Amino acid sequence: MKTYQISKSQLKQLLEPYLTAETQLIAPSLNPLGLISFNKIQNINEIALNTSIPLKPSKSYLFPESSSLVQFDEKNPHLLESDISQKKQMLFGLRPCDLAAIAYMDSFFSSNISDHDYVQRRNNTLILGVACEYPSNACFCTSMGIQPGTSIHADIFLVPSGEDFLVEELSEKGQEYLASISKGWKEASNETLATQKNEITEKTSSKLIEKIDLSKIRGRLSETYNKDFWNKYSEACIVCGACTFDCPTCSCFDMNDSMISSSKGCRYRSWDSCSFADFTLHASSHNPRSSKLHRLRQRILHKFQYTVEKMDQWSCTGCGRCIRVCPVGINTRSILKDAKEALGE
Amino acid sequence: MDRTNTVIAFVCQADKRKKLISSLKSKYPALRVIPVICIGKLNPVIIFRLLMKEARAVILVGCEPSDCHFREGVFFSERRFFLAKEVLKGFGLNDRLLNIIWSNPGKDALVLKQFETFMQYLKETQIEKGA
Amino acid sequence: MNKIVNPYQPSYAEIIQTKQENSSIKSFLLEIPEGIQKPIMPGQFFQLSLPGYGEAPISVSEINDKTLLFCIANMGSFTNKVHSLGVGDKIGLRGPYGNGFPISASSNSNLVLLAGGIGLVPLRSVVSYFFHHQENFKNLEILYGAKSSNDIIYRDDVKQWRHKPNTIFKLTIDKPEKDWNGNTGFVTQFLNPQSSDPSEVLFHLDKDFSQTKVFVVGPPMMLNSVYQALTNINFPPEHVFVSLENRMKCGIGKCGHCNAGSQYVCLDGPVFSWKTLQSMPNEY
Amino acid sequence: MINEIRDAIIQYLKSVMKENDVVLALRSSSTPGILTPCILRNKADLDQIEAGFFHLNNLAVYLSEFFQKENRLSTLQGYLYVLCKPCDTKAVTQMISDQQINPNKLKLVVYACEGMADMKKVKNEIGLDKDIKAIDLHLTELSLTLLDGSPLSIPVSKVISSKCLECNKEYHLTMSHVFVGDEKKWKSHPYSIATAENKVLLQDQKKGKDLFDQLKAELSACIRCNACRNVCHACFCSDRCIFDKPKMTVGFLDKEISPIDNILFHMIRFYHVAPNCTACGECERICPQGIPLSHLYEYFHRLMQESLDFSAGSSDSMRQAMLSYRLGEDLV
Repeated sequence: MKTYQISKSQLKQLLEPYLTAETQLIAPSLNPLGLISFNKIQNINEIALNTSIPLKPSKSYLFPESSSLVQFDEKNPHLLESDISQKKQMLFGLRPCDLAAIAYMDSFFSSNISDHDYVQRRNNTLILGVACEYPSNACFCTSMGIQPGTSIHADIFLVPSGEDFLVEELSEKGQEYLASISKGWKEASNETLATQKNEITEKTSSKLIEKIDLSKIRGRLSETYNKDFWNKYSEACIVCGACTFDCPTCSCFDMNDSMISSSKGCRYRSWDSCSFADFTLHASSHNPRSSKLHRLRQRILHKFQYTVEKMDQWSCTGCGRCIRVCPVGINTRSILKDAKEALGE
Repeated sequence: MDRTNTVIAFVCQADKRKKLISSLKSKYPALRVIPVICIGKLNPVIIFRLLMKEARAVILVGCEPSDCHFREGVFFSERRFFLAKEVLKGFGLNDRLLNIIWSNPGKDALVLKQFETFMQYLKETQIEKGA
Repeated sequence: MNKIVNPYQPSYAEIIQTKQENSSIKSFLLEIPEGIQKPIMPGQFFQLSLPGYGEAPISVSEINDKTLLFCIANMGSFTNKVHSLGVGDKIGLRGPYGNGFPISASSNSNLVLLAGGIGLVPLRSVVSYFFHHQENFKNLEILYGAKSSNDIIYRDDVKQWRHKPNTIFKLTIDKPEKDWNGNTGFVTQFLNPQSSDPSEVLFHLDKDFSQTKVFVVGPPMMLNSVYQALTNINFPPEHVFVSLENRMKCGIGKCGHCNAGSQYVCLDGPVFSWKTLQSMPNEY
Repeated sequence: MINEIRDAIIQYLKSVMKENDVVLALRSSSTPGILTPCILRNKADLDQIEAGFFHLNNLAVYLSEFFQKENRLSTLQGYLYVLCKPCDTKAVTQMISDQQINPNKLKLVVYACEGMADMKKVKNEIGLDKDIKAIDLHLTELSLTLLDGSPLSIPVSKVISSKCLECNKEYHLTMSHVFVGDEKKWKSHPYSIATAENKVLLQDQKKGKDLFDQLKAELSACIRCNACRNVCHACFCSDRCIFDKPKMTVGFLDKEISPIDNILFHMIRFYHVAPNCTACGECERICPQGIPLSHLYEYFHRLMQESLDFSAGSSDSMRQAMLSYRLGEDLV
């Protein structure tokens, strides 16, 4: 796989093919409410790369807040926009934590019975990652075994070096795309790429507030099920869905019908959260996770224990969004440290 | 039912008002008449949903506050509909699209006139509710 | 690019016959539409749906090669609408989902079915499978506990079950009623060997527990008392199988509602051995 | 860092706390600039209490957990002490008149508050590419250390919450409470730079279609995470809320997350809370999408005062805006 060195102005060539009418370019930019978020880009200089990762992940472009799954009376599509966006899209500016999150979502949605809505959107998407130089105080990607300077989960990975970018091809899709637009680009050696990556990883990791060694408690968190450190957090929790909706690996959804008339409408899915009260409510009104403590513990154990048991990988990439978004300051890192302490590590 | 100019009228049961308002159905095909025991029973949340989705305008025809068969209920609903109209105004919607017509047994003619002027108003103003 | 199959798209099945089982449960015989993956095993479930009313996971009560029997309790807006349907109407159907009862693993052993109220609905598929494949099994024991006498379902089937060879059928209702001379109390009363009538004792058939499989379906309180009763006679937990009733939406292990511990009840269940249940957190 | 007001609060609580009393207060969380509500049951933990400039939360929303649903009697044997900023007391008073809690087992610990931080302003001051490692208050300066270790200090006046700039340094409580700190000195210099009456709201600047378009654009960012509903003391139909569809056979609102349904969600929510909203600003502070909900609650708060002369949280009399009427009002 080749590596190129391009200047800032050549970046335009890399992104322009996705600025046409039938395609869309999604990248971090300042939105009208004053927050950095993943938005549809009209022209290149809106892109804001030198900030910490947007609070809301790019998840909504692969797994939208609401999308219709089944049309009733296909002749006329329902008010939701076309259910599977046939639009080719490019997700640009994703950091290694988001890339790892997308890799997890890919394997989750295509395992066992594959989910057509996600898989088709994902097949239409080209993913360009960027090395992370601006962590937030909530980031803990290094504790989850992710290096901020490098990633293998993108189609193309950019590593900033001074004013230029080192462009690394990672997948066939990326190679194909670069072959078509990389006329006259300078090539770069793998050594410069590797050293630049390590330098960024060093610099960014030193900025992180802490690194927690989770290797000893991997797969053992279910032993903390009845420990009492959970109360300290669940008494403050207001069971809103902010932490799960802003989490790039949270994939739970609800399914309902929305009709225009008795025969026309659609069955759509929309984001749901395990911290909502009615998430596990049985028809007999028995609720196995009725208390706040149950639900907070489920969110943490699902990411750090149950997916380790099932898919032998964490489903948390340490992006820190659940910490930044929590209205009452519940910090996932301090929960993990308390769990370590409770397990005597 | 064409969603863009349906008008839904909630009519209170008293004094054969349902027959009075349904007589207008021939003149206004997009009118839907729904009888309710008392318009005080109506939860404005239904009105919000109708105005945002299924209907262009909602008309409530009920007893005048001092003359309500349930004596006190309509005083509370008067405040509730006031707040409902203010919520529409606060969100930038045209609060005249929620029209409340107070009627009592003697005023059938006046009720019909008010109804006609409202339907006329609807015809003139094109749909700018932004929905 | 190959067209990826939409796993949520239901196919539509026509209702051939309906029957009101009791005040809240009505059974529907549906014609199996093509494209439904076969074989369908007892204990599996389908997501039944109606446009505008959503979906509900319903276990199969009887599996024939052309038709399926579903018994639906009137619990919410969807089931309410289904109860108003008649012969000739269509219901959305997608599935079969779930692993079903371990039929192949229980060949030539006794089957003991413990049904609590509506729990008899999924277990009925095992009963009908047993009668069609009698040679694969030893004996069948159906222990059915209903809330009250007018809650009893499958009244005419029950009459036949009593007279079938190597089959024992026991019925009990929770509280004694006026003209009821049958058993009263919970279904676990049949599980302790010192029960009043030794000839009726469950395991006189075969003291060797390894030749016996117990299938349990019922409300959470019943499950706890069944576990208690089976531990008293130290019945091996790996031979006890429970079908769970978690909230489900997608049925294919994606939406997360049925998640208990690392298991997705719709994908890895709904039937779990009591052994795996003991290792799962008590969140089902 | 010395924080006299916090030490005075801890000292007071240590002197009055008895055997099975409970204290609802705040303690530091590992996230810089935000505190975590905590329920302390023994004296030893009282030292963890934090208060002052970073007391952003309005603890009134946690009170209903301590009172039984059927008869609103306290579930505790001892007293419940609640740490309140003076503006939080309006929320507690309103919950009493909403009959969510009853005051006999409740004691409010109100303190001389010099304003609270607005973390969005702090974030804008330090820039989007940096972040806070540690933050502390030195009299009138916020001293921060950033992630790369460099120090920064920002004057408090630049990052104080706009709500505090309208604070007339008053509170009225009939229930049992204590004021920690010098009340006279605290009341002597109210901020009240922009008084509430002459405040210009969005609804004054824009009307009709362009007001609707702006609100529609803002609310289309909403992801319906229910944080604004769960943090609101006035939103108390906790387990039978209209938005939790299973409880209602006919959902008024689909769970579809689209611009129209988001507007409908917020319309229904503000219609319900308008009579008892005390404009505490919690919903805007915690919105993960940064939606300026003050555009809505300020309008309804002023509307209640001007049209129905009812100001939420001002008195715990049982008079409710929507449950009382005056003859001949002909509002509609």
